[in-house]
Amino acid sequence: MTGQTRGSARPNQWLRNLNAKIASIPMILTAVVIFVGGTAWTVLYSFTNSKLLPRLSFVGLDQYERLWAAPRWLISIENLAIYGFFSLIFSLVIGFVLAALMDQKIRFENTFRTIMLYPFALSFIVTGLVWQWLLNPQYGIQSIVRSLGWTNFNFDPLYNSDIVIYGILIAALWQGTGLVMCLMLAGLRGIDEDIWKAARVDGIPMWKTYVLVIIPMMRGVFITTLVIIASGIVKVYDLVVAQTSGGPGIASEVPAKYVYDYMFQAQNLGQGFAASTMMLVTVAIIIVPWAYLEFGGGRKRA
Amino acid sequence: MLNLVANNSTVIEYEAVPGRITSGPRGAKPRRTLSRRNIVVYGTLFVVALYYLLPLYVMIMTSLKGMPEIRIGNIFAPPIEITFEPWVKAWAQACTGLNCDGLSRGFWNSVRITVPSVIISIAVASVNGYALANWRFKGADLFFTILIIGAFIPYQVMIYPIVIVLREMGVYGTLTGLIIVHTIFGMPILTLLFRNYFAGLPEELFKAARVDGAGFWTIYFKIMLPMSLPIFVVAMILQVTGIWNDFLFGVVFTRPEYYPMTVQLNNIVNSVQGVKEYNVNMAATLLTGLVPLTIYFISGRLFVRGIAAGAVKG
Amino acid sequence: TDLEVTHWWTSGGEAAAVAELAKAFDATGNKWVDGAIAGSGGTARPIMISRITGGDPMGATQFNHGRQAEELVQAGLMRDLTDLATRENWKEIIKPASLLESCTIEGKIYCAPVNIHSWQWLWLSNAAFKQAGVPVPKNWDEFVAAAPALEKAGIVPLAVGGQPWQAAGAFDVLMVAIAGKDTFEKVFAQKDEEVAAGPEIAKVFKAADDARRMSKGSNVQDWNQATNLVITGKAGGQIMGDWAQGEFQLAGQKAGVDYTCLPGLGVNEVISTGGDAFYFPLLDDEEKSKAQEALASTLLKPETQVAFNLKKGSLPVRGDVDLAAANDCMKKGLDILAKGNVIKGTDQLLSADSQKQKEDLFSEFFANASMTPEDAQKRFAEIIAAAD
Amino acid sequence: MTSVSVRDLSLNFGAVTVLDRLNLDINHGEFLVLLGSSGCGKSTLLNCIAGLLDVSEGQIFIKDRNVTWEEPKDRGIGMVFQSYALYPQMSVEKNLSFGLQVARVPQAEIDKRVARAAEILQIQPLLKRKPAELSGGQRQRVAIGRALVRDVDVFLFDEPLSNLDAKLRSELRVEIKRLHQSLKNTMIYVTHDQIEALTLADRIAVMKGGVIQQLADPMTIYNAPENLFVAGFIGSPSMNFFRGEVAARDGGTFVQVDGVAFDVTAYPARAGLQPGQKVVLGLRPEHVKVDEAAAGDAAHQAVVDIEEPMGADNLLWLTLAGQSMSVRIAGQRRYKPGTNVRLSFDMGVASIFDAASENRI
Amino acid sequence: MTSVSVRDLSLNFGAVTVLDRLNLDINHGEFLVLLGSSGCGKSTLLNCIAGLLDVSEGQIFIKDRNVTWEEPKDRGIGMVFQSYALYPQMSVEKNLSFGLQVARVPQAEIDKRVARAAEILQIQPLLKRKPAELSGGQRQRVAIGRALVRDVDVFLFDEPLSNLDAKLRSELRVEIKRLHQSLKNTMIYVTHDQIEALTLADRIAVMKGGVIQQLADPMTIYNAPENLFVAGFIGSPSMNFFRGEVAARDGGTFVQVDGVAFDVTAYPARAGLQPGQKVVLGLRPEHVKVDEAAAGDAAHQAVVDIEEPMGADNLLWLTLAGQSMSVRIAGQRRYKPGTNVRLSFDMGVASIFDAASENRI
Ligand SMILES: Nc1ncnc2c1ncn2[C@@H]1O[C@H](COP(=O)(O)OP(=O)(O)OP(=O)(O)O)[C@@H](O)[C@H]1O
Ligand SMILES: Nc1ncnc2c1ncn2[C@@H]1O[C@H](COP(=O)(O)OP(=O)(O)OP(=O)(O)O)[C@@H](O)[C@H]1O
Ligand SMILES: [Mg+2]
Ligand SMILES: [Mg+2]
Repeated sequence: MTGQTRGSARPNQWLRNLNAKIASIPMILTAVVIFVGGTAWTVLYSFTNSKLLPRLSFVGLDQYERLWAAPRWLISIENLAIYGFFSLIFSLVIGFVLAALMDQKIRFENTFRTIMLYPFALSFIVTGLVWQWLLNPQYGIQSIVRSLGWTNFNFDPLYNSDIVIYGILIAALWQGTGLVMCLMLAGLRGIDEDIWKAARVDGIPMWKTYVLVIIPMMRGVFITTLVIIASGIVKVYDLVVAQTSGGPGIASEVPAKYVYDYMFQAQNLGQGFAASTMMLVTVAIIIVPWAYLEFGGGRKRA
Repeated sequence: MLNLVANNSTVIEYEAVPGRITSGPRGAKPRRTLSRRNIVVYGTLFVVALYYLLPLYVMIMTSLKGMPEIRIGNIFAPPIEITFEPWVKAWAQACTGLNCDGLSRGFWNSVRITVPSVIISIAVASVNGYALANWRFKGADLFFTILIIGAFIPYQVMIYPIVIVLREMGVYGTLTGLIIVHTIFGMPILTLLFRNYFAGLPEELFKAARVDGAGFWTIYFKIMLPMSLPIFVVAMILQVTGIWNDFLFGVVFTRPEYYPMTVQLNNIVNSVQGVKEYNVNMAATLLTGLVPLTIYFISGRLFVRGIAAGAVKG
Repeated sequence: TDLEVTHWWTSGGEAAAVAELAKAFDATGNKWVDGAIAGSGGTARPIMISRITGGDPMGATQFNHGRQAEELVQAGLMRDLTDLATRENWKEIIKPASLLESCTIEGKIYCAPVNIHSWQWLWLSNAAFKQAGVPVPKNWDEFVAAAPALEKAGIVPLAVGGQPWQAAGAFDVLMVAIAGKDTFEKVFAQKDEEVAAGPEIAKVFKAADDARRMSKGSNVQDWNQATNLVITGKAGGQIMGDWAQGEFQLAGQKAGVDYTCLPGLGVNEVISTGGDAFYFPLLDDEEKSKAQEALASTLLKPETQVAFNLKKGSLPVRGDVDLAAANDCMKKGLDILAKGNVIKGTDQLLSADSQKQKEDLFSEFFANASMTPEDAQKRFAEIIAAAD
Repeated sequence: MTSVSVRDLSLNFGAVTVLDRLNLDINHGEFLVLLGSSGCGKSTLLNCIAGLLDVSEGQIFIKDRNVTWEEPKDRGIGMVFQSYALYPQMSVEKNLSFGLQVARVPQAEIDKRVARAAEILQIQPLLKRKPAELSGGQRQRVAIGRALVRDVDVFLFDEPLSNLDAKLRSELRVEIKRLHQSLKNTMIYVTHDQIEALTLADRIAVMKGGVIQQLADPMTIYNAPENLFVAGFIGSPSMNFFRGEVAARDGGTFVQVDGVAFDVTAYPARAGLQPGQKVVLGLRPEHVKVDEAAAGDAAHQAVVDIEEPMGADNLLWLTLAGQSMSVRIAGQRRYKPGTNVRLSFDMGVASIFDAASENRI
Repeated sequence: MTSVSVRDLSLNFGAVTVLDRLNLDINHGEFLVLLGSSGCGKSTLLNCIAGLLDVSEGQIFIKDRNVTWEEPKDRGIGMVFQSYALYPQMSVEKNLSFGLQVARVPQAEIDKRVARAAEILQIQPLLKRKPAELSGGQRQRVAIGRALVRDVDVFLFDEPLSNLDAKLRSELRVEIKRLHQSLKNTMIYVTHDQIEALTLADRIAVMKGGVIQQLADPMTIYNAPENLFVAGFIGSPSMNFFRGEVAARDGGTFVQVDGVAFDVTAYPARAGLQPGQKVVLGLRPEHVKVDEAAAGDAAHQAVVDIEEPMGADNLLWLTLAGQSMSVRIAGQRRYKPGTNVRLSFDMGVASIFDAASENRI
């Protein structure tokens, strides 16, 4: 009866999965209004000379010209590149090595894991403070080593323009490698045990098994980890502020800080927006193709 | 490992009595507990553990020292005279401007911010992830991709537009506004986690529930939720950590009466009165980190399990 | 009525001074709700501005008067105080007049200045020089000459904190002292790019180069930590505004005995009249608006001015108050003020944007020994050329 | 009376067409098995019938009601899945009653139905347990129970037994068969296990690439496969195929394969064979008789390559006409590899296909 | 000459003893199957032989060399896993040659061996592909190839076929058998599929709870199981068991079950049967003859409950002496459920076990 009529016609496409669509409204709003809308807004205003308040008085590419002429921006970019490169490499390498060690059916695994993971619970502000102090030549490691007799020992990365970014890197790795280790460990645990056995029977040395067999099998984990690390790298800000405030001089400036400083301290929104747009462009160049492949292509359901 | 052990075993060339094995020499069981492999593994882990623990150790030790001892002292030395003064000061007395109630006020603010933000952001993201994993509708993937890319956008870029949006909604400066902000910025990673997790659950379960007549919400609450403890733990840990430790949003999107603990911490640490009171700073730092740390120590095991379930299958 | 007041006065001396304001305001039957944000104006201003633009304004907020709030005013977000000012005759009482000018936009007054801060001070630690065995210098040149002796005694000659504004400020001070008031105005007020690239300024950069050399090893961030180096005799001197005085006071030191102050670096006794002012965002709430007025007028009351500025170490904005309790240094400052040897502060002359660029330049210059003064001057001239 | 009717059903995943204008009528009370290799679209078809997938085109009728766009719960179907799909956090009892509670059936009625299902499946002692505390067979029984309580007209099974080991599989097979005999519901059962198909089905639909190749009762499928695919797919070991040419000689009809002539005079549809036609001769392993080689027809002698004793049966792999073939004999009869044997064929039960169209002649 | 000897092997995981003082001798060139249900320790034993698990006690000899503590690669073994365990990012060729390259075998030699293995397994066209581009059967072939190239004395297989579907399984089974016949290596093969065990093995070791229950050739295992467990485990459907008591009457020996008397006078070990002894009589389904019920011995009449036609065979489930039993008859012979049939038994091939010790009499 009713079924006859109701069932025979294809119902309105919009009404199918209605609940799912309703439930997705926050996501859609966030994606469209905040991420797309906000980004578009930012890009638009980067072509204006907005100062303290946004206003639509276009000045073409002036902000970008100025941006790329600013030594501080160039240094920021360079720092981000160095920091990003090494933090990617070291996070992955250290995280993986630790995970591999943890995967040796060791005792006290829980203890070790907790120890490595706890820094992740601390904010960058806290991390920055602690390491600022440990790296302070008057109180920290340098003074300790000197007091042990090596009076020529020099270790003051935060006060040396040339290596300050590495000082920040130390703190960043301390904070972040635990999580990477966890991710890697989870990945290692997901590897079929028979692969290990096969490699042993084949007489492949352990390190070779890791390098040639296991790591290539962990592509998914590496990608997830990469996303997490990379999204953190682009945003690095608090850590620098807490540890060096960009100093000495402007030696440890990073793009996110440039954006913040010019938007709010210098009250030059246009400049800040131009800098953010550049950051977005960089991110987009790296991320969009990947994200499309990973989620957009309608491929697989995990 | 293979190479290391191989040296240990003696190859026993056995004089064959045709067709039969006599009691023959035995390959003694090599002692493996102290093998070189174990020394390397445990040695490395031990050294690494030291690296991770050192800052914590220094923080604790310093927070228990008096200022004079700090000035003369070695940061690694345990306090000669233990004092809890810095803790008291950090908690209840340290000043910012005119307010001299230390972190205590910020603590409750942080609780008031963190609890609803965590709950709401996880609730929203888990429903999203569920919808994406099980009820894929046209265009969902597009929005999701945008969302994931959003995870890479520096917060600073978004501050201004969000200020405008919140202002238009009339919730700027309120707790509601801050909760919305946390929900928005937590969404990409959380949604990814939940989506992966739910997609990893057997699809047949979902189908069975649909045949049983359960709808979108019934399936979510009755079937999916009870199976998702690990991923909820992960999400909770990530969010508690993130929101509790947040400084930027706490300071930009609220008014002082809601300032979270981190703002207070920043104020205490940056309100230098004469010399930096390292002991108070460290105590304040530890106090601020206490909540997320506790959660980590309690639920670390579930965290790894949840990560394995939610993050790994990209 | 509760009125939330935001500011970035969180160091010891500053906090004590704010307490005076709060006390005075509370005495009017209202309540001062303190919204201190630590970490200097650079951290605090963005927060204040986003709250005002975000539609959740505080009752009153500190800015450096000058151009920081210009656009907020233009956007109609700030309260017009002209009526009150006329009623209370601010035009007459506020000295120097440039202070009120900085609060005036298109003929309307938008802020209440509370103090005058001058940058042009060199603070010297008597103990440090004693330890180094040289007499306390009387001007910049003597100070430079004494530097080697200080260094030999293991003392950092000149303390400069790592915050960018400190280096930029020190340069401005050197400029007034060495190149003189006219040059200063040509550069910052008229934005004369040729002068900025010229020989006068080259001299200033030479001096800045000296300062850079002398500041090596400061290794502190905050200005008051740098001041603390001077207080404890770990550093010979510091170029810092008069607010540093608050720290000396708090440490129980006495001007002339424990420390010496040289306004205008002892070379050119001019002081700038920057300072702090309170702005009042436009509020809907009738009650609060009343409280805002009460606060504005409280801020300018003579008693408040005295109490506040004594603690803060700055100069009052009205010439008619009695500052008998002032110490040596403050008196020196009042003298100079009375003589009219004043210039505008760079906050009043330059936009925040140009200021920031300048800060970036000098922060880099002071930290990076390989940057030559000539290069720095070239970039300086570019900034001035582009400044608005 | 048809219970389930599928009319011109098509389904695409993006550009891939998984089902293509498929038609199927299932009678009331019938046990229909969908059989096919992995990926041929069996589950897809079942999911369409269940309403778990939106069809691209066509209609589905259940009890003569068009249910094409109805929700699964409204179709009067119950479904049992390969991985059991029990709700892990609920007790067995809760698992069984969940659907009823969602449908707001009165509690008394729920209890009654659960008790009845539990009795039928003999899982009363397990009602309080969680699925994790059950063995595989027990879980599968609960999964069936979940469909049972819903009192539905049509049961859908998606490879319900393939996660179980051989022993359990054969036990549960019998149970499902019993269940069908006592309930007399319509059952649609997906499997790629031909033993299951043959033993359970009233009719089997053999599928390949989204198309039904043959729909018939098991014996017809086994003994008279419509085409080469069905012939090769059904039977383990597979039917032996010989490609050759039809030749008529001495009043008899022969299929000439690589120098070996098979006398197919006894083939029932012999009339359809044209001399010179290229054909494929199919012989099931159990339709070949084996004797010790003697001085018989030289053409049908073969050498045993491999012997596979399987207990009750013995499988011989031999080479005949240049190709490997399997023969099934009784378990006690053993031939060592290398032994010469003589083969004879029962052409009355052979199958002959046209080599070009691959259809049965 | 023994190829592999296991002496008093014990293995514990913590407090759990998985293998308990196990002894096993495998002859050179023998195909030994370890058969047992899940969790009985088959894989564990195999892993011990391979050197992948450290034994707790006992020794392992391969070619009379004590290898108990040697590395897997030095034992002269090759291993094939259930999940194939191919290196997913390497081509088939690389998968085969990887171990050799690591062992620094000269490239020419590697190429030769890979080519040979590829030829034997007929995977030459696949050499350039990645494992993901292979079907299950092809993958398993590559996995075997990986053991093959290593030119080892002993092949170890851990359920190599259980991830494949029935059809492929039976194909690869034949291939493995062929491989064994041509290579003549020692092979140890773990499975829980009895068909595999029966068809492949020279000898089968039936395991239960870490203990070998019977070690014998397949026919002995099938026809003369040592104990009740082996009897029940082997054969599908299972042997039918009847618990009863021995009675002597009229010069004959009977097993009296629930009012039904089975005449076991023909039982070969009849002498071992004591009147009054409690025994279990085991009858394989194919050792029961079925005729239309006539006016014969009323005791051996039964009703068909369920019929399971399986193509070549037909399985009947009947009730006799109050319990369900299965009977296997030819596929053409059909009995509708409810039919009355008459049964007769071939006691010459029956098994009788002591009810207490469960051992064969
Ligand atoms: N969601 C999907 N998106 C794209 N293709 C799909 C999807 N689901 C199934 N397919 C494809 O549809 C075809 C039929 O799938 P289906 O699951 O019906 O096969 P099946 O016969 O049930 O196989 P199996 O025996 O392995 O369960 C397969 O080729 C499969 O790859
Ligand atoms: N690492 C381990 N720790 C503890 N117990 C184990 C471990 N590995 C196996 N076991 C136990 O040892 C017993 C034998 O396991 P094994 O893998 O040998 O069984 P199996 O006969 O191969 O079974 P299957 O047919 O399922 O592969 C099982 O009960 C199992 O639970
Ligand atoms: Mg399927
Ligand atoms: Mg196993």
